[in-house]
This record gives sequence, C-alpha cells and structure tokens, in this order.
Amino acid sequence: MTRAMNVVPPRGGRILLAMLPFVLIAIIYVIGSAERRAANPDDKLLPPISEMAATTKRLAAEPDRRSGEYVLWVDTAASLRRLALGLGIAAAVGLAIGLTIGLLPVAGAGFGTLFAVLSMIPPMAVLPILFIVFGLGELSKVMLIIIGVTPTLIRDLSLEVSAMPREQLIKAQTLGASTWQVAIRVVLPQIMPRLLKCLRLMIGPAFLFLISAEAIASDVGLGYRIFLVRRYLSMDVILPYVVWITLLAFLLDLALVYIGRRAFPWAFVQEPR
Amino acid sequence: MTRAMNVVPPRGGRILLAMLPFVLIAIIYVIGSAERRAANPDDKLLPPISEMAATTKRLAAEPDRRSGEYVLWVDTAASLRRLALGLGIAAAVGLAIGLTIGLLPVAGAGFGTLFAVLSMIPPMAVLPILFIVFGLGELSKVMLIIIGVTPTLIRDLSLEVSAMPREQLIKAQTLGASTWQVAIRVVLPQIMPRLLKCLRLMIGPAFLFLISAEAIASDVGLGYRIFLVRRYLSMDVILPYVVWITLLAFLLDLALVYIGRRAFPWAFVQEPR
Amino acid sequence: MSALSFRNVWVEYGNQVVLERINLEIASGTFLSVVGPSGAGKSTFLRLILGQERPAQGAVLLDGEPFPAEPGPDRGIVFQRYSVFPHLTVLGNVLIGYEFAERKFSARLFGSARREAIEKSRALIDAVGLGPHADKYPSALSGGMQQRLAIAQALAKQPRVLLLDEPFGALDPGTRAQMHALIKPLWRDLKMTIVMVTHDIKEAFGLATRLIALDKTRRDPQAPERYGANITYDLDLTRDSAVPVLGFLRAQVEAQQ
Amino acid sequence: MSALSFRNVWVEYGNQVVLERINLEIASGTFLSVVGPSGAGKSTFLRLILGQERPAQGAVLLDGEPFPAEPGPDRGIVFQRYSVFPHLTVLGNVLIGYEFAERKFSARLFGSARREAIEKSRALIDAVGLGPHADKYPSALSGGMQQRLAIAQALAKQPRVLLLDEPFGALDPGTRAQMHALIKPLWRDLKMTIVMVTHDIKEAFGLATRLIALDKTRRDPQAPERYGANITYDLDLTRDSAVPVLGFLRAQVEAQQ
Amino acid sequence: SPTSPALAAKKKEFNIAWTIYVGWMPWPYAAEAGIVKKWADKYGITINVTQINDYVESINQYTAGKFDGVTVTNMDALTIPAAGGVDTTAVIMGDYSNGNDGVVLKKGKTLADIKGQKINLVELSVSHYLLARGLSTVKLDEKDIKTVNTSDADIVAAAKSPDTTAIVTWNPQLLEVKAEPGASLVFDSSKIPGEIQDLLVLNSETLKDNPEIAKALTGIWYETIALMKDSGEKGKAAREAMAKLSGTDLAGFETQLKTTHMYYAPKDGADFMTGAELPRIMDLVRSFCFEHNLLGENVKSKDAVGIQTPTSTLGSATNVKLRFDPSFMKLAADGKL
Ligand SMILES: Nc1ncnc2c1ncn2[C@@H]1O[C@H](COP(=O)(O)OP(=O)(O)OP(=O)(O)O)[C@@H](O)[C@H]1O
Ligand SMILES: Nc1ncnc2c1ncn2[C@@H]1O[C@H](COP(=O)(O)OP(=O)(O)OP(=O)(O)O)[C@@H](O)[C@H]1O
Ligand SMILES: [Mg+2]
Ligand SMILES: [Mg+2]
Repeated sequence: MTRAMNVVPPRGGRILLAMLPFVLIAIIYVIGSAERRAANPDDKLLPPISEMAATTKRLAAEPDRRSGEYVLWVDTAASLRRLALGLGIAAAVGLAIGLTIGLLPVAGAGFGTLFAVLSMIPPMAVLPILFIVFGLGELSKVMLIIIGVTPTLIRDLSLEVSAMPREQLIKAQTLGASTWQVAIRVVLPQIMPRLLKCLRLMIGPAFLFLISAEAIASDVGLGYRIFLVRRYLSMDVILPYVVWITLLAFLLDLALVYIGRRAFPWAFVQEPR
Repeated sequence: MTRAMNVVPPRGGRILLAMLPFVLIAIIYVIGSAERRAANPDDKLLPPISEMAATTKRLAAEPDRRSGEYVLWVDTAASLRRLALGLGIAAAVGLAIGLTIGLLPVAGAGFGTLFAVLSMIPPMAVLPILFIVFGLGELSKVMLIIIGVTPTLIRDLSLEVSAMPREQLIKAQTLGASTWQVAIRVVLPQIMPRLLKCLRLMIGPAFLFLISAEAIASDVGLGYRIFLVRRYLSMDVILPYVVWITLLAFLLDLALVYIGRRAFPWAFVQEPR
Repeated sequence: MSALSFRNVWVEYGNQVVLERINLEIASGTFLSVVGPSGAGKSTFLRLILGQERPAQGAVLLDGEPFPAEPGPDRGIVFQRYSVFPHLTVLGNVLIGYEFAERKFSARLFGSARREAIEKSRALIDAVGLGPHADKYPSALSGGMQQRLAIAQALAKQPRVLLLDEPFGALDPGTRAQMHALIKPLWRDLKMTIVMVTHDIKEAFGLATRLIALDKTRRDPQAPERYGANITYDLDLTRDSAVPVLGFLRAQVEAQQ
Repeated sequence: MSALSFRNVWVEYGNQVVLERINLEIASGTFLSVVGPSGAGKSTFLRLILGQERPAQGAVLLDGEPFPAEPGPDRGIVFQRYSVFPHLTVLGNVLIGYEFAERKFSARLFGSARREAIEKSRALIDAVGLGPHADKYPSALSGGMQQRLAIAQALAKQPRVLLLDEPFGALDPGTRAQMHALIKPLWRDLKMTIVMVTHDIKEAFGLATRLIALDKTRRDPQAPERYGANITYDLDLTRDSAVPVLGFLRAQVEAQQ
Repeated sequence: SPTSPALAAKKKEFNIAWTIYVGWMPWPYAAEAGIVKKWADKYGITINVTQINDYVESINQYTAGKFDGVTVTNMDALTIPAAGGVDTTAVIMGDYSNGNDGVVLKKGKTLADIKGQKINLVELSVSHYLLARGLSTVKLDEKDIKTVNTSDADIVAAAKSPDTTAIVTWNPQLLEVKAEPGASLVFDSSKIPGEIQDLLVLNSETLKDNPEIAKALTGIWYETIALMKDSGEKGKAAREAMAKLSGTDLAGFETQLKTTHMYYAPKDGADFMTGAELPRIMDLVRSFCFEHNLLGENVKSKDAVGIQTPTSTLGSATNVKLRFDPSFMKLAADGKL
C-alpha cells in the first residue's frame, strides 16, 4: 500500500478537497443561523445568508441615502490605499535595514537588539504618542501599519541573510565584489523571495493594524465601517465585510505568489513536490 | 582595507554598540519630556522619568489600599498565564497541523487553502462572535491568542516542511520508515527549531491579541490596566507598563533562543559567523 | 529475487528529453556500473529505480511486477549529494534504520534492544572509519566523512537493491579501497543487486559484473534538448574475454598518455 | 608574484586540533596538489589561504606580507560542495565577475561593455561544455554541471592564486580530461599559483609541479582529537627522477591489483 | 439556541454585565461589599456581576444572550437589543447625564463656531445624539460639519493631536479634554436634561419568569447608592472605592458625580418613568436613531420598534421591544422589597 505521504491527489480532486472545508463551514453557519432565527426572528448575530446578500447588494450597488456614495467601494478604496502605502513602505524599509543588519556584523551588533526589542512593543499601547507625532490623519494609519509590520520584517530578513551559506558570500568576494556589490547583486536578489513570503505572512497583521487604526479614528474605510456598525450589532454588514477583507487579503496573497513565481523563477524550480 | 561585511566588532564593543541606540532614545525622551513640561506643567503625555519611577514603585512595591494586592505583579501573573497557555496551545496545534499539511499532499490540498484563508481573517473584526462562542472568561482571552497566532504558525511550518530536501524524506523511506515514523523522527525534530523561531516572531502579535482581549473583557491583566488608565491619559502608568511588557517579551524571546540552542545544538553549529 | 526490467522508458523534464527508449534487463544479484558524461541522466536513471521519478512513457518492473511507485526498505540509496539527517549524530543516523524497523509506533529503541542495535551500528560506523566521530553531528564532518556515513546508513538495512550515486567520489584512494573491501563481500553474501554510478573507470571495471554507458546517440546542435541519452555500451564483465575500449573514453585515455 | 608561506600554523575547532605545526613555502607559479585521507584537514588548509579561517597559532603570509584576513579577487576558489549563485543563470553566474570589476556602483553592465563581457563569458562556458545550458538556473543542472560552472566562474577572474577543492571529483573521465586541458595552459600563461585538493592520484601527479600529503603523524586511540594533521610527504614533481610510492597509498594500490 | 435566556423559564443564576461609568460604579462596589450576595441570598438566587471593559461589547453580549441584564443608556437600549429583537425592560432609572457629556471646541468659543469643523466623537453614540441636539439649537445641520469616528478609549489622546479641533465625549474623558489649553466647553448634556439616561435593563422574558431578580437588583441598587450619597465617613469610603474601581481618585470621581443627576430616591426614578417627559424624550431619541439607520437598514419608519412607557406606547404596539417598568422602583419606594 502506498504511504500516506506519497498519495498525491489528482488535479480535479485537489480543487474539490480544497472546497470541502469551506462548504462544511457554510453549512454549519446556515444551520446555526436558522436555529437562532427560530428562537428570535429579529436576531442580529447570525443573519441568514439571504439577508447578508441583500445588505451587500445595497452597500455595493446602491448609493448611500445620506452621502450618495457607494459605501463598499469607497471603503475598499480608502483601506487598500492605506494598506498598499503601509506595506510598501514597510517592505522597502524592512529590506534595507534587514539586509544591512544581516550582512554587516557591526550593524547587527548595534541595531539587532534594538529591533528585536522594538518588535516587541505593542503598537496599540503607545498610540497616544503616535497620534501626537503623526497626527490623526492618513499618516497615522499608514504609520501604524508600518510600525506594526516593519520590525518583524527586519528581524526575519536579517535572520535569513545571516543564514545564507557563507560559501556564497566568500565566492562573491573572490570574484572581486565589494560589500555594496555583495549586498545588491548576491544578497538582495536572494532574499527577495523571502521578502515576498514575509509580506504574505504579514498581510494578516497588516489588515489587523489597518482595521485597528481605522477603528480608532477615521471617517471611511473597511475597519471604520465594521466598528461603526458594531455599535448596533449589524452582523449583516460586519460578516460580509469580514468575508470581503479575507477575500482581498487572499487575492493579495495570490498576487504575491504569482509575482514571486514570475520574478524569481529560480526560487521555485524545485518547489512543486 | 577590510570590507565592511568582514568587520566583526569585539565582544565588549558589541555590547556597547547594542546599548548605544537605547541610550540615544532615552536622551531624546528626556529632552522631549522636559520641553513639554516647560510649555505645560500639567502635561501628561511625556511624564519625566522620575514620575514614572514613582508610579512604578507604587504599583510594584506597595499593596493596593483596597485589595491589598501588588497591582503590577497580579497583572503580570494573570497576563503571563494567559499568554503561556495561548502560545503553548497554538504551538502544539500549529505543529501538528502544519506538519500534517506540509507532509501529506492530500492534507495540503484539503486544508492548505483553508488555513491560508483563515490566517487572513482579522480576528478583531469577529471578536463579538468569538466572545459569544467562547464566553467571556479566561477561555476567550486564550482563544484570541490561539486564533490569532495558530494560522500563521500552520502556514509557516507547513511551508518549511514542504521545503525540506526531498532526498531526506526518500532516504528515510528507503530505511523503512512509515509516514508516521517520517513525521516523528525526521520531520518533527527538524522543524522544531523553526517552530521556536516562529514563536519568537509571534511573541509580539500574541501580546497584541492578549492586550486587545484584556481591553475588552477582563478585570485584571496588563492590557486591562493600560486600558483602564488610557481614558485619563495616565502615561506615567502606560509607559512603564509598555516598557515592562516589552521587557517580558524580550526575555521570553531570549528564553526561546536559549532553549533552541540547548535542545537543538545541530541547528546552530554553523550559525555564528 | 530482485531483477529489474526497463521497458521502453522515457524521462522528460518539461520539453527536455533526458532518457529515451531505455530497454534493459538487470538480473538479480548483478553488480551494475553506470558510466557516462556529466548530465547524461545517470542520477535520473537511479531515481527511476528508486521510485522517486516516474517515466513519461514505458515501465520499470521489479521481478516482472509493476514497480511500487515509492521508495521502500528493499531499495537502499546513497545520493550524489550528501544526504544524512542533520539533526542526528553519526550514531543516531545509523541507528534510526533499526529503530524504524523494530518500533512501528515510537520509532525509538530502549534497553537491551537499543544496546543490540547500537552494537550493530557501531560495527558499521567503525567499518567506514568514523568510529571516533560517532557522537558528532553531520555539520562537523568533512564532505567525505558525510558520504561514508551515508554508506553505513544504507548498508544497515541490507536492502535487496542498493543504489549508489558516485558514492566514493569524495574519498581519498585509501578510504576508497576500504569501502570497496567493505561492500564487495556484503554484496556477495547478501545477494544484493547493486547499481552504482561512478566516474572512476577502474572502479567501474573492478567492482562490477556488468557495465552500461549512458550517452546521447544523436545530437542536434540547434536543439540539444530534443534528444535524450540511451544505452551506448553494455558489457558483461564476468566473461574472461578482453574488454573493448569505450568510445567516449578515448579523450581521457589520450590525455593520460 | 604570489608566493605563500605557512609559519608554524595550528588550526583548532573547539578542543579538536585539525592542523598542527604546518610550515610550508609555496613558490609563486607552483601547481600544488594536496592529498590526504578524508577528514585530514585539506579543505581547512584551503580555507586558511582564502582568509575564511584564521589560524589558532602561527601566520600565513602572501609574498612575505601578513595576509589580508578576507577573501579577495586575487584568490579564486572552487568549493568542494557546489557553490554557484542559485538566482543567476549559467551565463549570469560567469558574467557577474566582470560586472563586479567594471561597475563599482551598479555592478551591472549594459550596451557594448555587456556584449563584450558576454562574449568572454560564453567562451568560458563553452570551454567547460555548458554552452547549450547557458540560460538554465543551477537547480536544473546535474551535480557535475554545477561543478563545471563553478570552475568557469573562478577562471573568469584570472586570479593570482587559484584554490581548487576536489574540483573534478564529480566529473566523468572525458569531461575531466577536457577540464585538465582547459586549466593547464591557463595556469602556464597567467603564471597563477594553484593549490588543488584531489583524491585522484593520477591527476595529482599529472597536473601538479609539487605534491604534499596531509595526515596525522601521531594518533591516540583514546583521544583522537588531541593530534592534528601535518605534512607527511612533500614531493617536487618537476625533477625527472622516479617518484616514491606514498605510504598511505599502499592499501589502494594493493586493492586495485 | 438552548443557551438563550429567552427560552429559559425558572432559573436560579443570573448574569449582569456592567461597564465603567460614574453612574454605574455602585454595581462593582455592591458586589465587593457583599451587598449583592446579601440580596441574592434573600431571594434564593445567585447573581454574578461581571465587568466588561468595552461598553458596546457588553451590550452586544447581552443582546446575544450571554447576560440577563446590562447597564446601558436609553438610546443604546433601543438601538442594540430592542432593534435586535431582544425584548428588553428597564427596571432601574439610575440617573441622567447632567453635564457628563459635552461638546468641546479647541477653535471657537460658542457652539455656532462649530460650523465647517471636523468633529471627533464616537459616531452613533449618545455623543452623536448630543451633537445633533446641540446643532439644532443653533440652527445648524449635520451637513454643516464633518464627523470622524473616534474610539472612546483613545479620544483623550486624539484630542491632544494638533489637527483635532472639536470633540464630543463623555466623562471621564470629557474632564481631560476640557482641561486642554484653549479648549472651551460649548454645549453639554445639562442643556438637554433627562435625555441621556443610564439604565439597568433586563431581558423581558427572564424578568417575566423570574421577577425576583429585578427585586434583588433594585434592593441592591438603592442600598448601595444610599451609601454613596452618605456624607459621612462610610459614604466617603464607598465613593473612594468606586473611584478606585473606575481608575481615578476621590476628587476626580466626585467631579464626575457633580454632573450626574442621580435618582437617589426610588420614588424620583419611578416618577420620572411615569412622567410625561419620558415619551417626549424617547420620541426624540427614536427619531434620531431612525434618521441614522440605527434601527436597522431595512426599517422603513421610526415606528417599527415599539417603545412602551407606563403612560403611552410609541410606534408599533405589536412589536414592543423596549419597556420602561417602574414597578420595582415603586416597591423599593414603598419598602416592600
Ligand atoms: N529538476 C530538473 N529540472 C530540469 N532539468 C533537470 C532537473 N534535474 C536534472 N535535469 C536535467 O537532466 C539532465 C540529467 O541530469 P542528471 O542529474 O541525471 O545527470 P547525471 O548523469 O547524474 O550528471 P552528473 O554526472 O553531472 O551527476 C541534465 O541535463 C539536467 O540539466
Ligand atoms: N565546523 C566544524 N566544526 C567542528 N569540526 C569541524 C568543522 N568543520 C570541519 N571540522 C573537522 O575538521 C576536520 C577536517 O575537516 P576538513 O573538511 O578540512 O577535511 P578534508 O580533509 O577536507 O576531508 P574530505 O576529504 O573528506 O573533504 C574533520 O575532522 C572535521 O570533523
Ligand atoms: Mg548525477
Ligand atoms: Mg574537504
């Protein structure tokens, strides 16, 4: 008999298998919702899917009664802009500092501990200081993402750099490379796939920080809407928004995988098992 | 001249270098605090260090007048218990599921997508549901940590398992190992160092989730105390608590490094450069 | 019994043909040497037998039966690149084979069973000359020492088919001779079928009972990937007749003169 | 000029002595072969010259000057384990040496400078027989092909000192002869000093002008780590006299007879 | 679901949630001082008084059925549980905000100056209601300003930010915000007395089946606030304990208490509930809620959710979900508990 670890499902079966747990979750939800509705016809906690669909349609396809805006799209645009800015800046900063710390022992000694410590500070707890320094506008929301995500990126990337085979760095030096050249031609391209992987892992936390920032002070955005309607437990808005955020995050994840495979084919040559 | 990448600071210099940025930050704080005090003698945002020291002493060394408890220690004990439980369970679950998904293609097809999607759900947005499902006691606080941390662990560990050299898995099979034996004797010990590394990266987020959970429903804990005094902007309590949390997290981090080096010497043989 | 048959086997990576139309019968108990230029597909040939690679066309049969398409304890392997378990000491690397066999669930031995297995392992480790290094982790071993460890590991299981991919390439002549002296009697006594890839012609002729050469028979300079390698020579070394000089060796023979 | 001197050099890992009391003068332009049993410290010896390892005692001198304690373009290396850049194609791996030299800041060549460098690189790639694979990434190459790439890479810089750690171990005799034919004239024309670790005695004698053997001279079976390796033989191969059979080769010579 | 108290008939154990607010601090004090246990024992039941830090979460949990009762304002009682189909009864009229909620401007001295400014507040909360009521007094509309939703926990820090010019919030945050240099309080809840009420509500179903829980709670409440009112040492100790529990000191707590109109006497609370003011106020509140979609996005009229006061019923009589029941306060007033 074939070992379990050697059983590879065929392509079609794989898709079916991937769908299965989602279908199960949907069924459990529908049952739970129906039960609560039976007990209280106005229940707001687990609205039936039909009601969520109606709400979603209203938010996405009908202009808001008061502002005339298409709420879902306005929120999405605002949040994605903040997210892209935050993640983009975090990636650039994380890459630069992580590479420096990982490659230069002096920088590692000087800043390694600093960033290890900084990455442990809960950003939410020092929000008041952030507000004063960065104001209450867009900047502070983007900054919260950056502050939340960058230290982890720095740590992970610098660990990755210092785990690179020494042979490669030595080989590069015997080919005449200076520190700068090693950094940009040997180390940088090799940690790019890792950066993408890190960014994939950081999409979740980044959304978390974004939503928290939007919950604290904002007038538009996905997190703003969720926390606004939480005031009257409108789960028929919250749940579709959560699904939408998850979908956006998942698509972003897929996009990063795709970019990785296109831009760094060498890193994926042996990957499929 | 030696290349920058080959300059290794001596042991003593390394410690000095590591201290430098912290000293700088302290100096900047003292100046900023003095400036704000000069402008507004009642300023609460950046209290002078002497004031924070006094508050810390009161919280840590004097019993609370009413309850007779030493507030700081009671908070710390409660929070650390939740954190240890949450991280411990997350590690166990993450390890088991991550290993299974990474090792078995069928499990990977069935649950890989599920956990990729689950890891994208912002836990804060579904907090009401979590509280309903898990109650408002200790369980829900521990659960928020577990829910926040586990999907990332699962993803990272399963990626790590599938990136293991195929040769090793094949070698094990030629030595007669079953899937189960490969899992416990070949894969598990080799991903343990990675698990520790992941846990180190997750200490920050775990504290974040803990603090958020404690801010919503609790009557003791580090996050609760910060939340309680936040309305009065008592930075003389908040800042020492933040420093204390950061210190705790950093010590936890050091402990994990130490455990890793003791328990998995083979993984660190080549590490020091 | 452990006879291998290749029936019209093709292996392709993407649009690159690596092996084409391989037809071969390997009798049980054969010591087969495989030679051929770098990149010809020798390692790929071994991976086929191992069950790590599936042919694009054709079939590989073990004793006339279709192959279990996964590696198993009946076929041992020493890979071209050192592949020992980094998390186990030298002793642990050899021991683990016994532990897999005897404890289905825990895969760990204790007490007297462990002592026995350790004894057997130590004997093997001493045989490959790693006695004084038994408690080191692979990362503290030199390249050749890792390779010897891999050999000890594979021999511990006494597999019916043993696959060796340049097993002695990283060894000095002295150690290499020791390894030859170790493997030859084992092969004879256990009636193993051994398939060994090597670049050392002396070794190929000295150890084996049969030798095949893999090489491309046709080349298209514009599209080198269109043609794969095939068996260009197949020599029975047990006959007492003179062995022909292999064509593709001429350059080397000339260079050494 | 590129003469190397070892003055009473010791290398230790923790409490294990690997090399002890190494005293050696290598004249500029020497082709030095280093042989010795597996684990003797041959790779360590090369790492010393490279500046990757510092001696616990003693000094290594280049042209009488204390050594720059870091690798540089004057000393090329081919490592025992394939070490090419995984993120560059075969062409890119060779090209990068030229790019480092000519563009300090961007380390990238464009236009005609690039075309020229590509031409030089392609010539080297063709010389090591990887012409048809110039656009592949290392992960799609066989072990021997990666090793040949590493050789081309090192040769591109025409270093004054070239360090080779079993460079031809993974190559078939035909390809190996090609590599010999490639390296010998380069060594002569460029007046390089070459230090080559090899297990192939024929190769060691055939290519080199001098041969040293590293081995332990004293052993303590209870504490094998207490004694390190030393130079046991030092042969000048340019003299036209008969070369003595090396003691530590006897086992191998016997085995092959 | 089986855990829903709506289905529970006779029960022995009750869960009440409270959040930190000056008008609700008697609850934790009563629990700590043993007053809760005393009254629970008297009625042969168990009462768990649980602190929830996040106010909205406490109401959500009550609405979801995790609690039998919760401390809440009249407006939130209408928009969250009542609009969510959970029939809810207010049994204790604790106090109304008499200056505890306020509008603070950093630029400008009168409410009319607010025009065109960006205002930080917890949207859709009583702050929002207060703002709307204030705007109507100076003939402004919500269109004339811009609101920025700001979490109550962070509003003090937000107020320190240079780009914040207008804040609406409640105590204790209001005290901190007011103290900012250059800040002026331009409107507060003392201008709309009685409109922002702090209640204790119970699930109507549970109440119907278990009236003794309301009796016990009413007993606890009036015993505790009697202590709180006491001007002697005992009262001071009680107030000090409450101050501590809410994270401030005695002086801070008493400042907040000054702007809270407590109904110390059960009769006053009952009278307010039975008075003619309440229907007028609740009509104002439900109009505001309807205009801001707080009754549900699909609700077509402010009459959808019925509100029953002792004197009249507002909106749908067939869908009454929020009730004001003074009977237990009357029992307390008559000393019949
Ligand atoms: N993962 C892969 N993807 C694409 N092509 C590959 C892959 N692995 C091997 N090849 C190609 O298959 C051919 C045969 O490789 P193989 O490793 O079998 O050669 P080999 O005969 O063992 O060579 P060597 O003696 O150098 O080890 C090579 O041309 C190589 O480029
Ligand atoms: N990182 C290390 N830590 C501890 N010991 C090491 C380390 N690297 C090498 N050694 C030890 O140093 C000795 C010499 O190793 P080296 O790699 O120089 O041998 P070698 O002569 O190149 O052998 P081979 O021919 O097998 O490549 C070995 O005994 C090895 O165990
Ligand atoms: Mg091969
Ligand atoms: Mg070596």
